[in-house]
Amino acid sequence: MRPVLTIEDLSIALPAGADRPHAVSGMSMTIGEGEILCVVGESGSGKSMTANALMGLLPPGVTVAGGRAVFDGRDVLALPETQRRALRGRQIAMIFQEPMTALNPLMRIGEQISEVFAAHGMYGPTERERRTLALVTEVGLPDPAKIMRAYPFQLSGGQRQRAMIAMALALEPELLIADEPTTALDVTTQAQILDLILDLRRRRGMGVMFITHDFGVVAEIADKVIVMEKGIAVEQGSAAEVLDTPQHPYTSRLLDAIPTGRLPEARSLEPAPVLELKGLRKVYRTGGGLFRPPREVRAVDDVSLTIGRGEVLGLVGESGSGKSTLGRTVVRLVTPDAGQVLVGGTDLAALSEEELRKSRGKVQMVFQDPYASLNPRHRILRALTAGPVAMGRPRAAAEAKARELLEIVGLGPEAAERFPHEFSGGQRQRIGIARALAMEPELIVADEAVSALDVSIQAQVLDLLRDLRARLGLSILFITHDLRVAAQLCDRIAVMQTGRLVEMGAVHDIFLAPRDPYTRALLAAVPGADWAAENRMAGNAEGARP
Amino acid sequence: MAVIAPILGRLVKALVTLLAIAVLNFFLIHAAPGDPAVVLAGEAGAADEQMIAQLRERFGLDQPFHVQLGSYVWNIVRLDFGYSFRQGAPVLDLILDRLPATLILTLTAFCISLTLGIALGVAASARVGKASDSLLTTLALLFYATPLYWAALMAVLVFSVELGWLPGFGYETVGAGYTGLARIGDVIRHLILPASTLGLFFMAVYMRMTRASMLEVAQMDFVKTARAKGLSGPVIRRRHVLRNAILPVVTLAGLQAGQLVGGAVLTETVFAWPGIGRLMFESLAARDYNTILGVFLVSAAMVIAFNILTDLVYRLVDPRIGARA
Amino acid sequence: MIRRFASNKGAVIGVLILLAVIALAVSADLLFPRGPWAMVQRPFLVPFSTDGLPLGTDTLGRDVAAGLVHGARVSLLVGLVSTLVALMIGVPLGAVAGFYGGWADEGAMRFTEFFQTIPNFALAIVLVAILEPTLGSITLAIAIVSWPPVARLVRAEVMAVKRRDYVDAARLAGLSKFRILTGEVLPNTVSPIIVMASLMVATAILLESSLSFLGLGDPNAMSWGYMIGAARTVIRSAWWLSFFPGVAILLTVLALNLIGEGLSDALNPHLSRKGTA
Amino acid sequence: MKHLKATTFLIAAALAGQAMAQEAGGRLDIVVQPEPPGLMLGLVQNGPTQLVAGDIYEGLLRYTTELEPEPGLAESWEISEDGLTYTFHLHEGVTWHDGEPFTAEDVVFSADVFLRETHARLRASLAYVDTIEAVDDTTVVFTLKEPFGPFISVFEVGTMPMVPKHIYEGTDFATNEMNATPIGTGPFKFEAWEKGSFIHLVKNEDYYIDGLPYLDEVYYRVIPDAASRAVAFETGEVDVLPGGSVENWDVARLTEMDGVCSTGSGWEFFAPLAWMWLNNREGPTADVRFRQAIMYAMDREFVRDVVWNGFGKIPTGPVASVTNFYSADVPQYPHDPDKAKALLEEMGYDGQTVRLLPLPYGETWQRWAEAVRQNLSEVGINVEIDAADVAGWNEKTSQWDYDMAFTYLYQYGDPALGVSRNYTADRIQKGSPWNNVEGYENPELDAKWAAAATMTDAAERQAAYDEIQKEIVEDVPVAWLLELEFPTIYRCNVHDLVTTGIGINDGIRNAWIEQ
Repeated sequence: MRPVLTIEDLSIALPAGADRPHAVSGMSMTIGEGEILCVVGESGSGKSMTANALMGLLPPGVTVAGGRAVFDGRDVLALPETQRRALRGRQIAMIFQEPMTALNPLMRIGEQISEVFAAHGMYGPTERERRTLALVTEVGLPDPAKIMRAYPFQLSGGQRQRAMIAMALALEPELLIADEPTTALDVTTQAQILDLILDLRRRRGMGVMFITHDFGVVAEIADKVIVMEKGIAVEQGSAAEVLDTPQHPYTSRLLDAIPTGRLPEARSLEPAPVLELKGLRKVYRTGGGLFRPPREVRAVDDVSLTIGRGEVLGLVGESGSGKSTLGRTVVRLVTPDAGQVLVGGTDLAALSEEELRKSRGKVQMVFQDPYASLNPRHRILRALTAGPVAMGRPRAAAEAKARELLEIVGLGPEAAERFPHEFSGGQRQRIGIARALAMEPELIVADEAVSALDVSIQAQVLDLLRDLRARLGLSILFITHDLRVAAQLCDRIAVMQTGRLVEMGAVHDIFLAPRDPYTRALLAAVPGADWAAENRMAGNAEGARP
Repeated sequence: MAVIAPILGRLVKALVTLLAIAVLNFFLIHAAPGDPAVVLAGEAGAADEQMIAQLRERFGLDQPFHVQLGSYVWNIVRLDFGYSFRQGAPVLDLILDRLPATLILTLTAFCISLTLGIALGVAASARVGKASDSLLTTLALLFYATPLYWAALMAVLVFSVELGWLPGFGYETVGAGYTGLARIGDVIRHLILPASTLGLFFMAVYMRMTRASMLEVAQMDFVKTARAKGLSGPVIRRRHVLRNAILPVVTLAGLQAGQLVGGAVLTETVFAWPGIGRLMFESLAARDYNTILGVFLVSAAMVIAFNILTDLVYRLVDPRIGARA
Repeated sequence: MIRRFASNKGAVIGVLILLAVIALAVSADLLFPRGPWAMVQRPFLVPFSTDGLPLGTDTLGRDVAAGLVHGARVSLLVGLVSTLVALMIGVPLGAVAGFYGGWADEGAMRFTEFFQTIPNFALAIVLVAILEPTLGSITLAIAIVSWPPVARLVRAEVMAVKRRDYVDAARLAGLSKFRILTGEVLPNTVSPIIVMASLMVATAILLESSLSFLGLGDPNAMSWGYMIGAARTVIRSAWWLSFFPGVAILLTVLALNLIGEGLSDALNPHLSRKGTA
Repeated sequence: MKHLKATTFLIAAALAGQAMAQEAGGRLDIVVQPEPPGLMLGLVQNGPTQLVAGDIYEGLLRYTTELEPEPGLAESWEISEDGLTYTFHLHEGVTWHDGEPFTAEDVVFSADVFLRETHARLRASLAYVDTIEAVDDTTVVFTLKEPFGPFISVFEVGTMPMVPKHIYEGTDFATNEMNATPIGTGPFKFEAWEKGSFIHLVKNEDYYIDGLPYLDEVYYRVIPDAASRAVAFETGEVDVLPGGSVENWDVARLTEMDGVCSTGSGWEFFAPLAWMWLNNREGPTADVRFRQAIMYAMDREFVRDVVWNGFGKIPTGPVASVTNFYSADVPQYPHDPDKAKALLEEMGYDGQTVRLLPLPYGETWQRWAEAVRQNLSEVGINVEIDAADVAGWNEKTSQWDYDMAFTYLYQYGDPALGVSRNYTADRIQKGSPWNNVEGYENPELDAKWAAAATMTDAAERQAAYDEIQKEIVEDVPVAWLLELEFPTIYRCNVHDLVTTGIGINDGIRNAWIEQ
């Protein structure tokens, strides 16, 4: 296979004062024609920097410190800016993670695509128009003529990413660099975009450098894999080699940490419910004014469910399914329009503001974003004691309990005196859990509690939750978009779609015998599902199941 | 409908606001010591109780306060701004006499400052960190920190008195009898100094804002996309960065354009520009209630009009607005 | 954050200028114990022509240097106090509007819009004329026309901060709304408010001087604006009378702007994220 | 009793003394500040209106700079022996600007109907008038109830302007639409008024004196800022700066320019005298020793020399030195801080703060107040300047809400017209800033003022006023500051601008430009 790009000993220097001297050091690799190379790593591993260096899009202060990147017989790193510009978009194209922000909000889609032709002085206006239309059609956007006149905000996330791809393909580049192109997308959309990239690779025969943190995605599309850790390529090889027989301990650790969908042992539970939802409804009305009717979105549409004492219920759905609204309704951060939220017999939904404050302790929440869930101006101790003290517990007792909880979540009591910014994301999530526990709740709602974490950290937090569930008999409503994660922790799983509960059942039933077509679609869309299924079989073969 | 409905809504709100402004100002101005009768009598050099009483009666100031307020509001509702006590003419006529001068001055200053400010802001942002950028930003900061009236006085001193290039005050050459193009040329010559001193400050504001906004937008992902397409620097700045960066500048400018109309008192005073800012100031000293209130209402209406206009422009420039709201 | 501020050359210059101005203002009584109004020499003495009167004398033979130093007090005081008053109006209003939303928000914002619709400078003039020019009335008038942007800023910030998870966490902790607003939300909106306040002080000093220029200054307080207003009629024959206070205003306003920008850069997390991988 | 001989002047004779031949034609630009509220002189008599409308309207008489009456619309006049009958013979062939003839009926209407209603100052003098009758088309007779010494001084254009009967009779004077386009008999006709910018007058081709006026047109320019007015003069935009239209500091500078002339003349009729009202009713200022201390504490020469650039004269008492019946033989108050301190000590002044209300007429007055405050504080008086705009000043003085307040008033040539009104107890009336605002009460002096007004013999009156002045100065009811002098600045090629006691208010009639 003819190599499209050969990188030799690439080093990228960070500006003085950064956490390490080099973003990337001594990296080498080759991408062949029609080959998909996946660069895998956790955040800060230098994978995106590599891509930016190739495109000449490094942020100010970050420079290439050494090495070569031979493309089309030339070292692209050494080319003058005008020649690099001629290369960009024409021979090497790139797509990005956030399709919303990567498109100019004020320009029509068609304009943004045909601009690529203009940038390289190709074709006349009518020809550009024709080709743009063809591209829009090729990437599978519906109603191409209309899409061309649309603005980015009028498109869904997946459609935007397709438009980005159309842009990248405009001049039939030999190399496509895709920087986490599916990370911000829902799982079903992600599957479609991955299919599109595979399909285009097949038809166009271009090389693809695909940057991702998700081994599931790797399993889905990679021909070759490079694993990066802190700027160093620790392992590379064919996809099969790396996934099945990882050589480097870091790779193994990453692979181990992946929630593979290996199903845990089903537990027997007491039937006593801690939470009962009855006919819950929440409708959001947006807009509306003197002369306009408001628009209605049924975020939660007649949902009833029960969580037993000590049970972990997974609530799974894609973005917009209403799962977060449901979670926030349970803790009464959102007041439902109808229905009951019964916790220990009390209907939280019906309490007045004052009564509610007194009952706040019953249900607690762990939030998604570890950086936003702690007040940056308060010490950890204050974050952990404010609630209990407000509930009337003596301060000294609350503080002692807080230190004890910090110990339990694996941080040590001295963490109490520190400020949030001194902690990493995973540690903050542990603090968030400790804060929830400090209120001694009957139920914890964990809203995408591990979604923002790197995969290895995610595994640790999941371990902690599993451990707490066992030690404290916690009841948890675990909200996630990721079925694989849900399978790790949950006893039962509920699947939500556009506000409605479409299916609910034990983990095994959902995974092995899904009844609802939507559930089936979700399962099928999980990247690396086949590969994971093999693993699951392997795991089961080890005899975890009774 | 998508455009008209929100504007209709705003117009209704605007009318309520204007009425509230009329009432508030009515209270404020009547709270000031003295009244027009006292001032008019005072200017006459001699007067007695009889004269002041006559004046009060003529102006309706002998009525109880709530009756005065009521009749004023009722008149406003019927678009009757009343009669100027001091100038003996309908307030609306007085304002309409003066408004064009103010509009010419402020709009010219506004256009100069906006165009130059944006242009220089873009230029500075393109050279960020370089000497020319430092020079431009320092200059802008200096203009920004210079008291407006001071700059105006200096400009008159230098360009009118010392160099004799431009007329230092007034709206046109009085009694020259110019017509047509000659008259326009004459007004323009008179306009240069006041418009540029007034514009200088705002130019500094817009330049600083444009520069900051350009730099901020330049950080955004879609600019990276544009670079990845192989577009050249100037094209990216024009087509992608500027178009997005200009939105906040337009918003601010729209807010200020309205304020300018009522706020050009200083410039109008130094340059003897016969605008409504001065009319307001003079009427205030004379306690010419109806005129002050009239000017306030007209200026406030200008603010609202410019806000609505800005909104419209925004809707045209940014496709998201209409759809989102 | 302090390190980042200190590495900003402009901001450091601004701080130095401002400190110098404050030092002069504080030591005014030591430097010129006879006060700014004493008629010490012949009028219209040109600067640098007479020993002990480096900046010359004014129309009544008063020491311009004494006026400048004593004027620094008044100008700074008006700038600071009017900003504080504006904050005292704008912060609670914006906070309540942003935090409670609904009718509170609607009402507060209508109120704010209302004040933004009235032409600012004209309103200030009317207020000072009505209340008669004293330091108090000038300060109040400036505050009244400057609070609306504060309210808008605070509202926007509060609305942004109140969506943060830790605010939800505080609600779940059973804290009262008022405590959440004052303990969790407001402290996290302080940075942009500080930046805005530093710029407002500058604007207030300019506004005071503009009012003085129109003859609406406090005749018992020698401020820079008062000096320029008094000197503008002799600007042809005695340039220094308006020149020095003009420069003083310019430098102080410049310094405050430099500091404001420095603070803004130092407090802006957007920029602080730069430079790491 | 002195009989004033009937005097008749021929206009030609009045003009005969001119050294140069007058040239007709040309345009004059004159500053007017502030913009007048209206030009109908019968309704509005403030300074700017008098300046502009003095060219449009005319009075029966004009007054020389020595305050001698000379013909105006009245060609000649007689006063009866008993001082009760004033007969005026009007100029023949005078027409209003709209072509209607001017007759004695217009005089009767103006004085007896129109001005009685609208003109407060004249109304006080008309109180002495019994009847006003038109004997024929050109003869009018004023009959007084009792003799009134200064009556011959009330026929000046600003005091008794002639207004057209055919326009105003039977209408509401104040709202008559013709007020916007004033019709008079004067040498110039109203042409246009661009509000905020200028007032344009053009030559009255049908003026009843052949050859007058010389100028083709006059522009009164509105320039709100004093510094801008100075610049306007420098750049040649305007030709005449009437007194008081630029700040004093600019006067010296402008008059030093080439081809620029100035004159202090033209204010004799008004004789503006500045003083501080001292509230005689309450506070430290109620004590005569405190008031005297103020007089000693003030350095009035300094103010004259520094604030007024040497223009003006230190007054000795209530009567200005150019006004009739002035006397210098009064107690003197030189600048003597020690004496002031001694007086304060004697009265036991406790340091109570006194408020000082400056006149809100620009920087000169502000500086003046600051200088006075400094003078007073140097002898230990605590002074706080009260700030107020024109309306506030009027309100505070007329409501007696002040301790010390600046003012200046015109004297109109005679103590009975412009002086006694400020010192007699019957003129203590709230609501007006021109009467006895200080609240000075001295019944003995009141009687003397009253007697002096009705005397017809000049020497007798002089003796009476000498006595009054000597006594009142001892009491210091107000602090007399300065006899103001407002120099008129003009280009030297403008001639005969100031020929009367009211200066350019009616001087444009005779002015001409040397080409």
